[in-house]
Amino acid sequence: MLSAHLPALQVIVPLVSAPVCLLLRNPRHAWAFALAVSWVTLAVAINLAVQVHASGTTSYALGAWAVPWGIEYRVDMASVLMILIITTIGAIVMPYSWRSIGHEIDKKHLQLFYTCYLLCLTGLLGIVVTGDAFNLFVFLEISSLSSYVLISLGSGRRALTAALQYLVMGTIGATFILIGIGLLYMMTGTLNMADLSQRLPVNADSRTIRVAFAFVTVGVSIKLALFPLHLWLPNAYTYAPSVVSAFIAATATKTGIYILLRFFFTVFGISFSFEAMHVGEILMLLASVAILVTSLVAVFQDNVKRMLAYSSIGHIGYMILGIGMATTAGVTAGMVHLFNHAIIKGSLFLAMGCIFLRLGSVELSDMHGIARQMPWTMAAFVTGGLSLIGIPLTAGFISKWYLVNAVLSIGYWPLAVLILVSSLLGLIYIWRVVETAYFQMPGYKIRKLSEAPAALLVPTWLLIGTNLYFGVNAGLVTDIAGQGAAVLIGQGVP
Amino acid sequence: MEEHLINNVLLGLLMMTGFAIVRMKSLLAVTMLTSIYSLLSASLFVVLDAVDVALTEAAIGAGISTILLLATVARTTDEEKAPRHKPLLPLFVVVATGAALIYGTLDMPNYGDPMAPIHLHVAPTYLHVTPEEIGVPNVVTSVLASFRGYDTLGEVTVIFTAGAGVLALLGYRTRRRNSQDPEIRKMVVLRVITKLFFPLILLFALYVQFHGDYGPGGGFQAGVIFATGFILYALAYGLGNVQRIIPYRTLRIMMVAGVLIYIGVGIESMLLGGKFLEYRILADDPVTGQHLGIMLIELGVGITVAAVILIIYYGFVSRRH
Amino acid sequence: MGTVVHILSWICLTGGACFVLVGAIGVLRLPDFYTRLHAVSVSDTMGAGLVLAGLMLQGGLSMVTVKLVLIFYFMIFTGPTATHALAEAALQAKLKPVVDDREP
Amino acid sequence: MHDMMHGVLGLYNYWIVIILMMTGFYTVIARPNLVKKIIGLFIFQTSVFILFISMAKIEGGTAPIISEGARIYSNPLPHVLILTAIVVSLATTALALALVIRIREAYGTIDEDDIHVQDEAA
Amino acid sequence: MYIIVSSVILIAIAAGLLRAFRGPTLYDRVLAVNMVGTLTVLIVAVIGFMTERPEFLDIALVYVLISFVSTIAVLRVYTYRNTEAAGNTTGSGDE
Repeated sequence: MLSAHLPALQVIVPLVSAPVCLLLRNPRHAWAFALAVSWVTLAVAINLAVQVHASGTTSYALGAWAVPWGIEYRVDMASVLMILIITTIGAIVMPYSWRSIGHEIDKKHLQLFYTCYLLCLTGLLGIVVTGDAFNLFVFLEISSLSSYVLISLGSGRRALTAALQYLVMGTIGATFILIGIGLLYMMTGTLNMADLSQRLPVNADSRTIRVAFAFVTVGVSIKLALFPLHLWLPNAYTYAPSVVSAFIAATATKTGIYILLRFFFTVFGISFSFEAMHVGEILMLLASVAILVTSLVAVFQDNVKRMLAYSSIGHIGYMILGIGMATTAGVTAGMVHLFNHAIIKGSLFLAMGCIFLRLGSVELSDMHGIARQMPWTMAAFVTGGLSLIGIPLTAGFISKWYLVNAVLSIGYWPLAVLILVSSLLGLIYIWRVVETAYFQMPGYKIRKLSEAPAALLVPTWLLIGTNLYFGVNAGLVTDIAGQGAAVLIGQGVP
Repeated sequence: MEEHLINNVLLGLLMMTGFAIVRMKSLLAVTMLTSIYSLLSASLFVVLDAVDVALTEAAIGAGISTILLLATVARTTDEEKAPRHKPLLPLFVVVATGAALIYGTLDMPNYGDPMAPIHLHVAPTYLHVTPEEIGVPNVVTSVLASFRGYDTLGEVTVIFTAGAGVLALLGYRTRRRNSQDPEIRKMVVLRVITKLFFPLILLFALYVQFHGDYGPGGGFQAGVIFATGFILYALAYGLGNVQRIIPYRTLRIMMVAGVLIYIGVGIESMLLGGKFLEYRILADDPVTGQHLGIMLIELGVGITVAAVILIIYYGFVSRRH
Repeated sequence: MGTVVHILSWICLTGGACFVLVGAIGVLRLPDFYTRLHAVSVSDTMGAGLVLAGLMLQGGLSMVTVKLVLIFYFMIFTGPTATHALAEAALQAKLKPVVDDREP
Repeated sequence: MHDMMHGVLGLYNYWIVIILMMTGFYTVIARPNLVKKIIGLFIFQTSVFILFISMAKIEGGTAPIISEGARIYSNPLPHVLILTAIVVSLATTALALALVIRIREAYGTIDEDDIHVQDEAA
Repeated sequence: MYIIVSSVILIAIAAGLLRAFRGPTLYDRVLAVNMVGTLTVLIVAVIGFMTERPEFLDIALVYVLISFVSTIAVLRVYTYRNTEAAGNTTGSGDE
């Protein structure tokens, strides 16, 4: 009986937990509760993944109203990949959060923190399972509003300005998406994505539809921090609490990319998006610039979290590059990197969280010789960093391999060079951290530090382990991503 | 024809207000104009037949948002400094966006055209099905609460998120009872009138809550009106006295309870063997089930909205610099 | 509906419109805040009252009229309360009225 | 020519609404004052609501509450969507203003340029 | 006939708006806003009759309430300011 409700449960479980969490009096109970919910959500996700894998795209009519009159949940392989990313990161980040967040924010805010975390989880999951354009907007707002709060809880006043900047840009983005959805609804009379995709080709050359496409694209691009609309991201990632940086970096922008995929391939259709609107060329151009520029900028950052934030914008560029090719190989590469980058960036931010816990800073100038005192943390960072660069035997290599192959298969060899160059730049900025941490003499302050507690190290290494595992046995991820890409591009596939 | 005239005049007034908002420097004045903007657009919604939206926009935009803006301006500053650089890039972006939108309207069906695709596909079914299957005259309520009830659950979650967020940002402080500034003490007339109106406002909120099936209104609007009543009381008698009537702890429970009632209805329908939020199986007769479901979820919405708005208000005004 | 009631209602509505108009002119033309208060009172009480009365006559004995009475009830209390509070606040802030100093 | 006039007469409502939207949008991106920005955001969103509600209007229609004697009703679905959007807008405004109050407490100013200067100096 | 009444009300709203733009004192603006609020109630009531759906007067009722509360709220900003300015921040000041 439960299995029939899995798509709904995927969202309802965290949704119903969020208010309950607010009522718990003891912060530790709130944490334990959120932890349990995260794991249940992961369990639901795995079951759902198995179900979709076995029986194809699953649809769930909320309120039992027939499509397109009611709202439909629609889970295909592309959604499954996203669900797995979000729930996995959530399940790993939660055990970590207790020590880390307890150190960074006021005790009396802990219940609120976990409530907002659960709301964010709800919003992100709601986005990836829904088959209704307006419902997507609503859940996008749930996830965005809760992430503004989560970011603003960071220590220091710059967290507040970062949150507000994100809020203003995010709201502009959401409003653009709303305008786009409104115009689409105006021309078709429906909000259901599958129904939209059937009714859109009829008036594909209408100027209104073109403008709707543009508005949705720009709106989502703000949300996913596509260069040059990324201005909110560096501050948000830098000043948020460590756990939040890890969680949001690994999930929120990825969900934005998923929305883009949904609209390009499912709603508007590949021929409209890429042939009529030429969005592929624009995306690939922006992505190339993003990859190069942000990697360069990252090299000159002294705050490691900010460095990682710029590197994130560059890696979003990689994914967009894959999507922009609009070939099965390209989209698969984009989606593989979606998953791998979530794991890589998650583990890097978690490692930085360990350092922040002990050191109270993530500035390079404070980190001289820290590897002697915190060997496990720095080892995790280095492994993650190698994966970010794309060294063989790590997940990052798999992504780059797929990406370079996809690029070469359509003969864009300069892009392959670009990827290599940016990997070299990646090597430089990771090396800067390594040099500081390993080859500098520790100062007086550093010598007093001890290794991060196991409560933090274990989740970090769990992500690193996942990373290495998928670096060797990439089959599972590439399989899901391949099927997801096939569903998106083929549309005929169940 | 007459509607067109009023429509156009209102749009003109909105433009005037909008330009004035951009140009004026006093934030207090701008806030008041924002309130007018909202009230005028609410009137426009009445002309455009969106009565539920008009009610909500007036209560939210002209009411609560304005009060929050005022509280912010009171706690920050009234003067807007001149920007340091010429806003050439923003101007360019805005003109380009506007031009794109106008370009996009060129293929749109004419305003008010009954044959536009928007009116032909999904919407007519709502109008046909509602009287038979749901038995509620207000189609907006039936779509909101039943057909797209899940969106409304999302909406309640959004407002819940805002409540939790404001709590996290501004915290919460209790005021002493009867602690009050001397200026307001002088406004005897205001205090008497408030006492007179307070129960009436709450009564009216209940009316809007339960009359939402038949006319404009529903849980959301009722919650806002309910909260507005308490805000009026706080304005006249001081925050401490309101916090005595409806303390923070109660509000927090209410805020949670509303959401849980909503989800509870959904889970109950799942347990009875239906889909999430499938009201028709809540009772033997599907129409009764729909009625019951809509009533319950509207109640949940009302409770959460009232509680969240009061929590936000408490958070804003109990903060001082 | 009786013709008399109909005519009466239109008289009320037209009268109300006149008061509203007078109030509007006053708000624009009068020299200072305190005098403008008077103008607003004209449209707030007589103007609004007459328009609502006219509508009540149109509505006849129904729920509509009950609501109109309620609106009227609210207005007749809130309008003066608001203007009174406003005048008091202005006085407290020592806002000076414009006084014509010339000899008569 | 006739066609063009028809287009202008049928669409100018939308154009005015677009101008309103852009007024708000301009205020958000051009003004350094944070409260003014949020007011701009509010105007932007409210104007988008007007756009949606204008789409829902049917010539000669009436409010979508079933009653005797009315045959044409305006489209109820945009009304539902906008009800939700209004709530989202309130939630955003409340959060944004709460952030502004906190920023004022932390920086002593709500002017973006001043905040930038302070952040650079730090 | 209703159109005449509503036109007059709209003209009056425009007049109120002009006053709100011009000021000069903030009290003038509050006054203007209050007047626009009242007039909006009237126009909504008249529109209800004009479109032959007068049962929507609930909206007008909400408008009365809202414009009253927001006027009072504006006034409270002043009293709040005055109290703060007087240095009376030690606890007796309240909103």
